[in-house]
Amino acid sequence: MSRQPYVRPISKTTWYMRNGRYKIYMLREMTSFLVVFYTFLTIVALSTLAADSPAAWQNFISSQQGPGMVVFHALALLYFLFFQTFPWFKLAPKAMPVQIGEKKLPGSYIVIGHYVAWVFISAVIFWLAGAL
Amino acid sequence: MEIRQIELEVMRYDPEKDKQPWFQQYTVPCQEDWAILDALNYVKDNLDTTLAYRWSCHMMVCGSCGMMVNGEPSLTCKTFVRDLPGKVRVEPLENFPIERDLVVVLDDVMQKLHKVQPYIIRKDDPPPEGVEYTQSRGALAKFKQLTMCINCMCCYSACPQYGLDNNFIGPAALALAHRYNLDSRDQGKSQRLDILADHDGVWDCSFVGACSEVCPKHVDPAAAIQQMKIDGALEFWKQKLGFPGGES
Amino acid sequence: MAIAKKAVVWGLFAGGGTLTAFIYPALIALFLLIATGNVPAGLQYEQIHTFAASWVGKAVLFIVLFLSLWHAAHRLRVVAHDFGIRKDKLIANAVYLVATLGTLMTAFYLISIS
Amino acid sequence: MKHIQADVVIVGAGGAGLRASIAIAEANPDLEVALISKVYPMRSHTCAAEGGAAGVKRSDDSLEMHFNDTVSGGDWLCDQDVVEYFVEQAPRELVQLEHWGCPWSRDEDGSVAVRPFGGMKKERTWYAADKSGFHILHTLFQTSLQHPSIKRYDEFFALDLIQEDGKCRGVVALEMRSGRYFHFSGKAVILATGGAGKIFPFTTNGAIKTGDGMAMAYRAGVPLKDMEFVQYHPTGLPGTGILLTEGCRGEGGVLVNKDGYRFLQDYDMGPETPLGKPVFKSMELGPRDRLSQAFWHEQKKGNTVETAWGDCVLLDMRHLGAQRILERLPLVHELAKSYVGVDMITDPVPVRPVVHYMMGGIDTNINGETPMPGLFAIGETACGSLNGANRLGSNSLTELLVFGKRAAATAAQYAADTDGPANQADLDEQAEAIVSRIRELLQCNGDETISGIRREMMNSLEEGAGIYRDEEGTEAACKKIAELQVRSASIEVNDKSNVFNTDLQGLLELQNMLDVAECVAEASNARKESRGAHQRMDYVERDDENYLKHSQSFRQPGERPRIGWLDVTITRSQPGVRDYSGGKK
Ligand SMILES: Cc1cc2nc3c(=O)[nH]c(=O)nc-3n(C[C@H](O)[C@H](O)[C@H](O)COP(=O)(O)OP(=O)(O)OC[C@H]3O[C@@H](n4cnc5c(N)ncnc54)[C@H](O)[C@@H]3O)c2cc1C
Ligand code: SF4
Ligand code: F3S
Ligand code: FES
Repeated sequence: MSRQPYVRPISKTTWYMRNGRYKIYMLREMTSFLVVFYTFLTIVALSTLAADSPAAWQNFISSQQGPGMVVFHALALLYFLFFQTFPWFKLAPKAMPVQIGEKKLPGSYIVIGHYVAWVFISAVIFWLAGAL
Repeated sequence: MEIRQIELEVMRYDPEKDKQPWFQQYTVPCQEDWAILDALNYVKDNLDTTLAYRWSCHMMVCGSCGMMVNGEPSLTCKTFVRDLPGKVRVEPLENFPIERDLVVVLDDVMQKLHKVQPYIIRKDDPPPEGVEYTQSRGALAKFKQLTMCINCMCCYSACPQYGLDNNFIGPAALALAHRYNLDSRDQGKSQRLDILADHDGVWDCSFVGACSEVCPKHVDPAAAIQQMKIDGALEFWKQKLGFPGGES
Repeated sequence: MAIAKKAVVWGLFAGGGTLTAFIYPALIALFLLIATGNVPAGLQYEQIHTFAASWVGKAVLFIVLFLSLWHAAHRLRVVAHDFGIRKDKLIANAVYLVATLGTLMTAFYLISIS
Repeated sequence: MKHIQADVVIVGAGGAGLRASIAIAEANPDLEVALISKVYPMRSHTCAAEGGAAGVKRSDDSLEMHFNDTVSGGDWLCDQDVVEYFVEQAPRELVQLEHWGCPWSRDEDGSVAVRPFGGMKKERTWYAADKSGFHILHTLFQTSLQHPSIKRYDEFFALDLIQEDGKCRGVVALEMRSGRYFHFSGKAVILATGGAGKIFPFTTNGAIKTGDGMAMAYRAGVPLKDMEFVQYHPTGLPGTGILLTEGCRGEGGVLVNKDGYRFLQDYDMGPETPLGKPVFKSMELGPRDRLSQAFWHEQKKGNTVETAWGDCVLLDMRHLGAQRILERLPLVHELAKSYVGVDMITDPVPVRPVVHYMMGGIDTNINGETPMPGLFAIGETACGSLNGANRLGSNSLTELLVFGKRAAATAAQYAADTDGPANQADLDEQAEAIVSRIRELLQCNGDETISGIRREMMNSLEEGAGIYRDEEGTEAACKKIAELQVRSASIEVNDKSNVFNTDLQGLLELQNMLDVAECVAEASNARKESRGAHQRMDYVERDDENYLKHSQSFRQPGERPRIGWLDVTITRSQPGVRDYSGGKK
């Protein structure tokens, strides 16, 4: 047989280094670590409430303070915004396009809608938390 | 017309001679309005008749001239010399086995196009011969963009999930399936979803989105796949809860 | 053939993703506030306890935490795959187990708050 | 050599080949169809068709009018029984495509929309924006996938026909990826290999349109009919030859010369029509032959615009507005922008006539039968005499469907009624001989090159058999092609590989093109009149007395072809005057 198709090797572990598009994708996917972290952090906070102990809550709050934590949370916030929240909004119109009559609603409208809702929801959360 | 010298670096592979691919350099005097395909044709006609590549229409519609141009899956008849640096690297589409030079093996994707049942499936009888379906412009607009796919397979070349695991049905074939799912004349959606939302179907897409970014026809397969995931999830519950597998 | 069970976890992933995108920036920002020492009034023990003890509060907290867990679990499974770890069954079992545990803990603590 | 047995072998998987294969599979799923194509089906050049497909649709239109437009458009060289059948079947076939999912553009009320086209008295061109052929091809391809009796052989290059006692028995093909030869035995063979525009230097046709089927039939002794009729499309992009569909003019685009003057009114197509309000069968909606000829005269008068790619006139669409252009003509908008850097919303686009379509082809009758039993031909490669001396835009796509289906039915019947070959060994021997011929080609050496001979062939045809012709020119072209035939024997194939040898393919295609070019030149030489797309400066009038006849080119190995003549079938329309003044005269 004269044919001998050549299969270019592809690294199963480092393929995403090949271009910027893939790297950004990997950074996006790794926001899941942050989600795990903050979810369990919140669950720990809940456990102190469940224990019905103001002291435990206070301990928890104190344990979260300090310059190290400030830097960590600040970076986490930026990372999360740029690699989870904003991309998610950007991609939303793809998953759920809206068509009115013959015309597709421009994706940008849906994206803007998401930002508006996000600002609103965040405001409600801050208000509930008494930070506003 | 202005002539610009381009260093063309072309991947070569002759299975009867080469153990693995290598690069050959050609210096091509390009006219300013040339596409990369014109440069390749220049090589073929004037410098090296042994270079193998596919092309036909030279008007972005037959889908045969997809190649990697400077690392990006591109239609070479739509990629212009004027937009590129003086050194251009042309390789066969990634994620496919190389048959010869710039020609890749497409058997796998051809089978996938077949597998997704890309034709009108009816439960009811169609209108009688000579009588057309009515389809509102809005109904047409729903799937119109998805009919634009020229099967150039650039998207498969860009999709890492397909590269990592060829079992994944992949962007163009899934987009094609969605095109029929959305067609008001079709009634095969739930039947198709049984295939598309099974293993190796839509779930293997992790929404990298590269497929849509490289698509020369703005088909947006990434969007189609996400929509099908929603359809698949709804259909799953519909079947679990025993609703008749009707059309939505 | 039939639709794979992945349809279920994907649904949770998508729901959770939307939720985290909207809510987690605010959540992280609150932790940031706490870290700087400016604990807002709503996060004093009394207030937060009242909130978590109410049915609305319980429901909100449960949905947020539950979906976020499953969102992250599914994504971690993909991340593992993308890093070349090809024991999908094992990974899936592990991440979903953790998500289940987290869900149970959340439920248990919420129920205990009164 | 690998041997494949099928009931019907179809060579070519463009619109015509696919339609035929589906027709057979639907009518009789037990018949094995081998569908051979040198490219994947969806790469076939049907995909390039932009404008649309003609079929009577509106109540103010009639079969009679479609018939008359076609016959007068063809300058009375159409076989009228063929036209009658065609106009009657056209609407049914277009609706059939609709049932298969073709995304035709729609009217407000949800019915399929139609647009005006050149040479047509009413709106009757069904379209899918400006990608009609593309959508037709993909619809057919996708629909064909549900028929297991259609076995595809993609990227197989058909070489030559096999025959026994004057009956066609199969075809030999080369599998491009492996270099293996395949002997396809079939009781019936249908050629659907498309046109041959690539024999000219400047064409809308894709790289694959090299007239392979015509050459195969010609070599097997089947005559090629009406080869002198080559259609120029008036609006090709300079440089690449990319087509700007007639739909541009159908929507209201106008042609102007360097002074901004709508020159068509000077060539019997006036009076000038209001801007943006095209009038059927006049000015820009005149037929292609007339428009292309008008360009030639303007060029001679020095009224054309000079561009980097040569002389052009301008296609002005600005008055249509951005919305209409982007909705109805998105592809041509993109093409003009990409390839000549002009945005037609804000600027007129330079255009010039470009070789577009072969009216001529393998001699067939209304059933798609060639004079050789067992051999059928459909689509652009065939000449069933629907198009006469000039094809009307948008009749060709419909022709693929109507006659693809009809020929399929005839071929299937023929296959069912025919026994296997009497002497298989003899057929195998023929197949071996074909393969040896190719193997020898690979051994050739000499200093001619494929691209060199090709260029000479193209230029000699352009000069001798272009828009306007005369004795001197056609004679010169005939001699030149004959010379090139000889010289092509000393082309060396540098590529010796078995795998995807496009060098060898290029040579085979060149040989086929030379055969076709030979017929074009000889038939142009022989027809001493002017009719439709064939315009002789030395015989400027139509001559119904002597030339209301189809030409037939018969191959004579080693000699120039013999030209024969065949009567035109006339049923109800006697030759008359072609009037393109919109009824104003
Ligand atoms: C740019 C353009 C625009 C057009 N627009 C219109 C329009 O608006 N309306 C209209 O009615 N008509 C239009 N036409 C004309 C029409 O599109 C063609 O005549 C028609 O598509 C031809 O179809 P076909 O099936 O005969 O051939 P094709 O579609 O060309 O297919 C030929 C097939 O034969 C195969 N083949 C060829 N040689 C070999 C071989 N040696 N071995 C194996 N297989 C082989 C090829 O692989 C291919 O599958 C247009 C043409 C062009 C070029
Ligand atoms: S979806 Fe786009 S990139 Fe993929 S095959 Fe179709 S046209 Fe090409
Ligand atoms: S790149 Fe691949 S992973 Fe999905 S979004 Fe596109 S198919
Ligand atoms: S050559 Fe047809 S798409 Fe490029």
